Amino acid sequence: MTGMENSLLLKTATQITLVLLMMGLCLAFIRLVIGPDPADRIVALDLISVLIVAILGALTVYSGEKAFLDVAIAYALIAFLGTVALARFRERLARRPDKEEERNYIP
Amino acid sequence: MNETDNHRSDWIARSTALLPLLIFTGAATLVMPVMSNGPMRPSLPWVPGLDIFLSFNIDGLSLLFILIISAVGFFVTLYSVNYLHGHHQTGRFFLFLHAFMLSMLGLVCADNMMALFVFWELTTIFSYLLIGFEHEAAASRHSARQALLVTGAGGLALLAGFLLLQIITGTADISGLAVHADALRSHPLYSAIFVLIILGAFTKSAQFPFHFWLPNAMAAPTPISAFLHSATMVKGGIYLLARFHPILGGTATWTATLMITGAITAVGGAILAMGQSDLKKILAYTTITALGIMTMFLGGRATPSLTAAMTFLLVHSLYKSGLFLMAGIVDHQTGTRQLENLGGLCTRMPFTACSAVAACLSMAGFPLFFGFIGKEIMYKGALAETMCPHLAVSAAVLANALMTAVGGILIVRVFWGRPRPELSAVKEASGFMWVGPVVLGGIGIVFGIIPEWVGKWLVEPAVRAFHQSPYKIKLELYHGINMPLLLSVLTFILGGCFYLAHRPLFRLLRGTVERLPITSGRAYDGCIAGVAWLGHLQARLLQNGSLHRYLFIVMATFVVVTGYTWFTRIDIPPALSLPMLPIREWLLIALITAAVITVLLTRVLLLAICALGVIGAGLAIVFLSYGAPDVALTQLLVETLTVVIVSIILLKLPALKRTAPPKHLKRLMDGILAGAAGILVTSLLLAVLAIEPDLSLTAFFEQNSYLAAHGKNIVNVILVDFRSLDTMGEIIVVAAAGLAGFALIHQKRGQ
Amino acid sequence: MNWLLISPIIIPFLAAAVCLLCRHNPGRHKILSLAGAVLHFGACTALLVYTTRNGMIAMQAGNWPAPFGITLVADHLSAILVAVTGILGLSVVTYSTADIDDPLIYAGYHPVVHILLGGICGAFLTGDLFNLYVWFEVMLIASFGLLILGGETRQLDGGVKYVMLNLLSTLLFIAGLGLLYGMTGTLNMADLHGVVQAVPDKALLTAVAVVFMAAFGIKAGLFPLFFWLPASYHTPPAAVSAILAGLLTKVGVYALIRMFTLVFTFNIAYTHGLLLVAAIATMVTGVVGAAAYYEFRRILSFHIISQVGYMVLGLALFTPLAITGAVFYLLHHMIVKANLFLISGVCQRIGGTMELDRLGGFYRHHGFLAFLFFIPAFSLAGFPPLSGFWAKMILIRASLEINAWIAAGAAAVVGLLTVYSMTKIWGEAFWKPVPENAAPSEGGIRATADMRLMLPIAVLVAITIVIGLMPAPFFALAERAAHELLHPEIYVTTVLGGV
Amino acid sequence: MTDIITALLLIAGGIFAFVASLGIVRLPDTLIRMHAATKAGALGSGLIFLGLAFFAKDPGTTLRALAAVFFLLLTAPVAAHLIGRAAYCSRVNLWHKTWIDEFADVCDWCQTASTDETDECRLKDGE
Amino acid sequence: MEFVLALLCGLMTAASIYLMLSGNTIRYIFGLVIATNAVNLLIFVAGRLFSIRPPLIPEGAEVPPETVANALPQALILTAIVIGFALLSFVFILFYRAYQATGTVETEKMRIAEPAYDAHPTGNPHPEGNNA
Amino acid sequence: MQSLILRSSTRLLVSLILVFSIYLLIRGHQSPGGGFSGALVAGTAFALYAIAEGTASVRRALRFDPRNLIVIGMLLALVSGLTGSIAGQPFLTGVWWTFTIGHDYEIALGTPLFFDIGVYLIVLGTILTLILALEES
Amino acid sequence: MSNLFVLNIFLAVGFSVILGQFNLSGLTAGFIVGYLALWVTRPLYGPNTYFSRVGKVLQLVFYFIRELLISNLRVLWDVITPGHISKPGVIAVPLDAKSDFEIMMVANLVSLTPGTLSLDVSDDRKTLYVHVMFLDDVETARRDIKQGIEKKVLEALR
Ligand code: NA
Ligand code: NA
Repeated sequence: MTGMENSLLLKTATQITLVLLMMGLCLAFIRLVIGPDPADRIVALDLISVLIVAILGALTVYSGEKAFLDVAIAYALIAFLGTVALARFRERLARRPDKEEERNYIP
Repeated sequence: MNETDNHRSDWIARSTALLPLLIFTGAATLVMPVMSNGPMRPSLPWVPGLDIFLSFNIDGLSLLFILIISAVGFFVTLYSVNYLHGHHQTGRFFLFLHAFMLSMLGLVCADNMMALFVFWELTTIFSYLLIGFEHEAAASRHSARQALLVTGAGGLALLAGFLLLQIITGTADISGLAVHADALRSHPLYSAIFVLIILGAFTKSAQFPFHFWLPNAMAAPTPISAFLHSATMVKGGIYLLARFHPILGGTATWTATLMITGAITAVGGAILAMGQSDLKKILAYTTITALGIMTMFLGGRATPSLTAAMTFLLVHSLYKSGLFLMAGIVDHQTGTRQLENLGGLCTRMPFTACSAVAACLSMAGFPLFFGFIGKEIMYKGALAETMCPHLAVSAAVLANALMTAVGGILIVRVFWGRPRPELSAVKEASGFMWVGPVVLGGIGIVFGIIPEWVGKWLVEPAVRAFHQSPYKIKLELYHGINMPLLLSVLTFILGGCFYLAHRPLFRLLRGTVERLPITSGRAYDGCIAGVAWLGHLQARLLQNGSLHRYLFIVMATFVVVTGYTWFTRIDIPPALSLPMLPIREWLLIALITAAVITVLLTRVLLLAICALGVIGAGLAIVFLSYGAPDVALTQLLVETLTVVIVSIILLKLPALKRTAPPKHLKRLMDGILAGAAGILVTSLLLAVLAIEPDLSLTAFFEQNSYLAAHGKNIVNVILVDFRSLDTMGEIIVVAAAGLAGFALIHQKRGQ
Repeated sequence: MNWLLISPIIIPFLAAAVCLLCRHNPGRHKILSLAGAVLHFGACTALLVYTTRNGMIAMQAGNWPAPFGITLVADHLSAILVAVTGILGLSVVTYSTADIDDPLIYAGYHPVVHILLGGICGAFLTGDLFNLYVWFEVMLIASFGLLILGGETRQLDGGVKYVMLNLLSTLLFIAGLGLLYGMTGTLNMADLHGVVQAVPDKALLTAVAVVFMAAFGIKAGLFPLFFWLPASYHTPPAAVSAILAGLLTKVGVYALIRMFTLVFTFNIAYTHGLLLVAAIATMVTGVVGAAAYYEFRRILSFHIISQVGYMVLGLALFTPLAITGAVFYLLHHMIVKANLFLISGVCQRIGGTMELDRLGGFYRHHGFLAFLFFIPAFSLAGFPPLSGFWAKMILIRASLEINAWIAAGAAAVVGLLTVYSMTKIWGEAFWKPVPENAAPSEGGIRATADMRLMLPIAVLVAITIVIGLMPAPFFALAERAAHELLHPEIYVTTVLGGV
Repeated sequence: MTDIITALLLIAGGIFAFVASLGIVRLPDTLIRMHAATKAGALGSGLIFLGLAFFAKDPGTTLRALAAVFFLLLTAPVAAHLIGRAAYCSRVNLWHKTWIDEFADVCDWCQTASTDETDECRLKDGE
Repeated sequence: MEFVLALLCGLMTAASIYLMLSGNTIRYIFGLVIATNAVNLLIFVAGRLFSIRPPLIPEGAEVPPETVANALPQALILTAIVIGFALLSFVFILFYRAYQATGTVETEKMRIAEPAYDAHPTGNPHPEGNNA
Repeated sequence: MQSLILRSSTRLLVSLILVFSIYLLIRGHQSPGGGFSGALVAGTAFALYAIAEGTASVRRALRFDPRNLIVIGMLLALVSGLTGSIAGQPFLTGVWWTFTIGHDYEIALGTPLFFDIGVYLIVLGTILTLILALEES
Repeated sequence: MSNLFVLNIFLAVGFSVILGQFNLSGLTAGFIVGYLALWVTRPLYGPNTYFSRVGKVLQLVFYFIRELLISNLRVLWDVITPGHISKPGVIAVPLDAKSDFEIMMVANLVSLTPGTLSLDVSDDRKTLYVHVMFLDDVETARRDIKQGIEKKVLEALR
């Protein structure tokens, strides 16, 4: 329909890839949860966003919809802004006299 | 304002007395035509859809009231100019006074029940404004509000009664109700209507147990007391009882209620009057007595009773307004109204004294005074009753005897006796002030001498207006020696005794009310306090400033009501079997679930924010997996931008102090509520999914997206074409959020 | 006809845009805003006039046939409410030219007010449920903006509560929408009227109706969902309170009336029974709540709740007269309530506070202001011959007609307790002499001489008196609105063209 | 043929991405974990898009897929630099085997930060 | 998948309500974000999931040649997302400013507009007034 | 944020992202994208710019108050909605002009597209207004 | 001036590629859009050299891809085997790259190459601080970076 047809091989390969990527997401999420430093969490989030770009790419292949590619490109372009913003946050945290705990916890 | 200005404004105010004078003249000329041609019934449409017309019914009853109102209004106007000389709010005073008078006239003329009610409530409002005329005194404000609330409550009952009458009979005109009278008296709602209308009349006419507002209303300027609280407004209730006598009257309920209440009010008011030392309070309590007597006689069925009520109405209006005006003059000239500070004024204020004597003798029912006529017909009426005549007779005798005593007290304690040294400088008041009492007293004497004339032209038409009977209506000075005359003699003897014993009685009764375990005045205070208490209760239980409570109640209401509605009606619970899904989808769901739980449990700010991002991104993948690239794209972009905004705000936030965790029980309740909400949403959604979907709208969009709207992205075409009005609103939301957010950020800097 | 329907929505947005362009010049800004309000008023009035002459009209936005596109519909109810919105908009904007200081104008006060007006008119006119949601959000965000404009701490505090509770309504609304769409596959209200009858699962439908009831109930301020209102309405400038008080909850009431006369009428005994209970509880709680307060605007705020109860009572009783009463009450209440808030602003200017125990002497020193307060206050209390009397009377009569004794009793008692509150204000702020602890504001004394403040108040008072003295045309209008509401087939035919 | 290449590239990308995730869980300190996350992650995604570029039939899609690779490779190191700097300079605990640190004396935010907030650090915010 | 997503929707609703009730503006925002997402998901699921094909008309075609996903709920969700984003941005700023002004993120301590209730014999709970 | 690496990458990225945002806007009627997503992408670009270079630099680059974008967007959306109304059609009725370029390459330009541009401008204006104001507060 | 022009062309090509219409009209449209984008971001561009020979660029690309693959495997090994073989450290690398763009390219490519991660550039722009994962000898590592990536980058860009 959309200029891209899938063979069984590709279907299987994308299925495997997607499972790998999803497992990767879950692992990265574990790091996100256990931290311990904010920087660790930001790294994890950065990886998660990269993995999501990858999933979007894999879904494009899986579905054969080239329209999905635009979503992937858009996210690839701007996902890192979140990382930048949070990294900046982490950096400013380091420069403040407040105790880490008070800075970083929801009261 | 200088004296000449005052003088000029006095004359302007005085000239407004022309209005009641004109009305009086007009009404007087109508007496004859109405007698011969029957009532006049002008009518204007007002709200025809609700059967509300400005229709009037000017008959004998109305004319009697009009004449009383306009006559007393004329003298009160003249009187007030001098009474209020130099006061800064005379303009308002006369405005309210005349507005009240017109409302009162409307009340006694109206035929349509709603019109009557409108005038009824207008008198209440102007009474409020006039009682509170000396508004800087707390007592005035309190009394005004009390009168308003009590009569307002009665008014609401009256409204309900009127509406019921209208609903049952289908007619809104009082004149049209008479044909339904029999049906009404046997209607199951008769008692309800009766009680409601009686409540209106009793509150207005200060019948027990609603009498307490009237003595307090004496906070009003004295001319107002004379006008509203003796001659006119309080008689509104009497008027109403008379008007509805042919419609609702005649039943045992009616007679018993009115007679017993009237008797209690009459005797109780008179007894309480004996315990007062303030001139106006004494007059107020005797007014209550008089109103009680009228009510009692309106409870009757016999023509003499009703004649007695109407006659006494006229009698009382004449002498009581005169007495009030007298009390006002005394107060105005001496600066006091307390009996113990007064005495020997007859030489200093001869005209006032004369008028007072005339009025008091009328009140006491001395022969040759109109009061005597009233008393005689009263006894005649009471004796004519078939239902509990003894009660009526004894109440009337007792009340009249006490009023005789009060009349004596007033004459002797104020005008006789030794002149008090501190009153030596007192002068007679201006002629404008004493002319009213003098003329009213004079009328009392004239009427007392020619009762037949009064009976024929004033009382009979009034009684006939609400009472059809072949029985002759006649007022006579002398009937021969009969039972009423004997009762009169008894009354004088008893009255003399009461007068002689008035000082011990006074000591005995002073503070009676305060000593009673419960009084209606205190019940009123209790009600007011009760409302405030309920308000406090509300403020403690509901609107108590705790946002948690607000949110909890709102959510709990939603969950409980919707849940009750749903789970009590649900037919088949949805099958709970997990479908087969590819591993990647399970992983995705697990990831989103884990992220949700993380946000729920973590106290680490950054982790919570990141987990929110994971939820959003995970959902974006769900959206994409089911064919929604636009949604997925937007979702991802919004997530990213949200993280950016959050991070900027986080940078600005100073340290957040760690606080004690909330109580476990509270959070347990929250958790139960949240869980219930989750189950509710899931079950509703599953039930929706069980219904066969209707995709006709989507089919239309798919067919027309390219062919009619030149777009191949159907979602986008829906957004900017098919449903572009949504998008129009949506961008306005965005713009407003931008403007409001900007203002919010910058206000801090700007200030 | 197309212009008639769209102008009340579009003109405010254009006015907002133009005002924004001139945001650096407060003088020109005010003039443009006023001009926009005048135009809007004209458009709203024109719509009412046209509707009363020609009956219900509809416009298919984008020229896509219903139910596929979005329909704008003006029946009598909508036209009346839009016209009142126009009147209140003009009044409040005029008032604001004096009441709102330059810093707030720079912050964008006027554009946000116009956006609010446009959103409200959109909500009144739309015939599409999702579109209604969108206009609700327009109103919501504009009201957020107005509520916190000025940025005082108590405004922010009140704003937080307002926002938190109102967002619940938004969420419930859209959740209900999703469920209803999933069941019926349509969003057009006229279409829903027919489709809903065919939905087999009436239990589910009833549950969804209750979801909508909760969502709109929060907006309308029904018991026990009203908390946002008294928590916040006393915090912003008076002009803002006035426009919010006059219009916002009424949109919730309107939505309830629309949905529960057009769509959710398959189980009246249950849904409207629920509404009846809520209405009575709302009337009582609101009026009782006011008793606890001594702050001018907090008292007024609680009375909004109480009176919303009256309107919903009319809907719940569901007889022609009751619905007429609800519409009449809406009409009366919007004007009177907004006006009372405007007056409270003048009082605050003079007395420097809204606390009743520190106010006093207005009756003596500002007689005209006292008169202007007295009329709406006693109208609110339901005294004849003012507008509130007719509204209350119709509802009591409607209750009595169907033997709803408790409702009638509650309506009457609540009326009395309204007198209690109004006389509290009157006695304290107007009759009482200026108290010792008064803190009159500098120059506030001139407020009663400022035509921009007094004229709108006076005009609204005049309207109140006119409705009171000549209720017949307004009653006839409300009756026609009620007739249309109780005969949804008229609406359906107008929108779907006799399909 | 293109299918096989695509499949291989996809699976290779998936493996790299998975390894990156494994690394981020397993490796001992923040900076070392970043090596895995940044490089392997970007490489993994890049390979998947490369596979997509092979798979696509029209040149536009191919070029866009390549553009995605380019964007990934452009942004990943910048993000890594910012996180790494922030992590390092806020004194995350370095792994005990870290044996040389030539940046320590230069990045001195923490010492100054603990004394005074106003002239906190040598690195001023961009104005 | 619809079934699982319905469960997820319920979970997210429960979580959001629990967070909103926490008495803390920060957690309320988290709850709000989750709730918004839950509602979007609800609309999406209520519109039925029957195709991975997006509602796009391919080159050369005039109507979608095969079954595509339901476009209308997507449009509705998009509008809802945009509105949600606008509201969320505003709410962020409001809570931030409220925090600056009141010095707390705990809603139970935000008692400036409605001070702690203290009954007064005259019915006036706050004789001093609070018009700061 | 003082980082040479970030700043020099930003120079490359910002223009790329802006180009991409225009692409999303223009192609939105035919493929995923549209005014809102385009504007979000553009907003991201400016946010990046602001983080890397500071807000003053963004304001210099923009040369005008972003609130003007909101105004222009509102007016554009309203005017494109009213275009149909002037011709007597209901509000928001699409008016289309079709141009033939070359042999048979047709381009359809319609008011819905301008409407989408209005959406773009409003959303971008709002994002810029808020982000710049927040950064500067 | 010429740099801007080059960048503009670059954007025009990019636009037309993305648009999927690599023809004259696409390029023209891209040129206009790119010009607008550049115009909007004008203050970003100080005086700098931007473009150099294409061949060097290609060389750099291939070198980079090889490095990327090879050293990724090393990281992979460390991750999937039990225990850790890494010997990390932070080193300072003196820079020959002068312009912003050159420094960025060097730093980014260093980061992308597994085993090394650019932490920061010193204020005087003369030193690059790099975290190295497998650091056996400081000087070797420095030389690898200088002779490897930096040299290739500078050749490509100058
Ligand atoms: Na779109
Ligand atoms: Na959009």
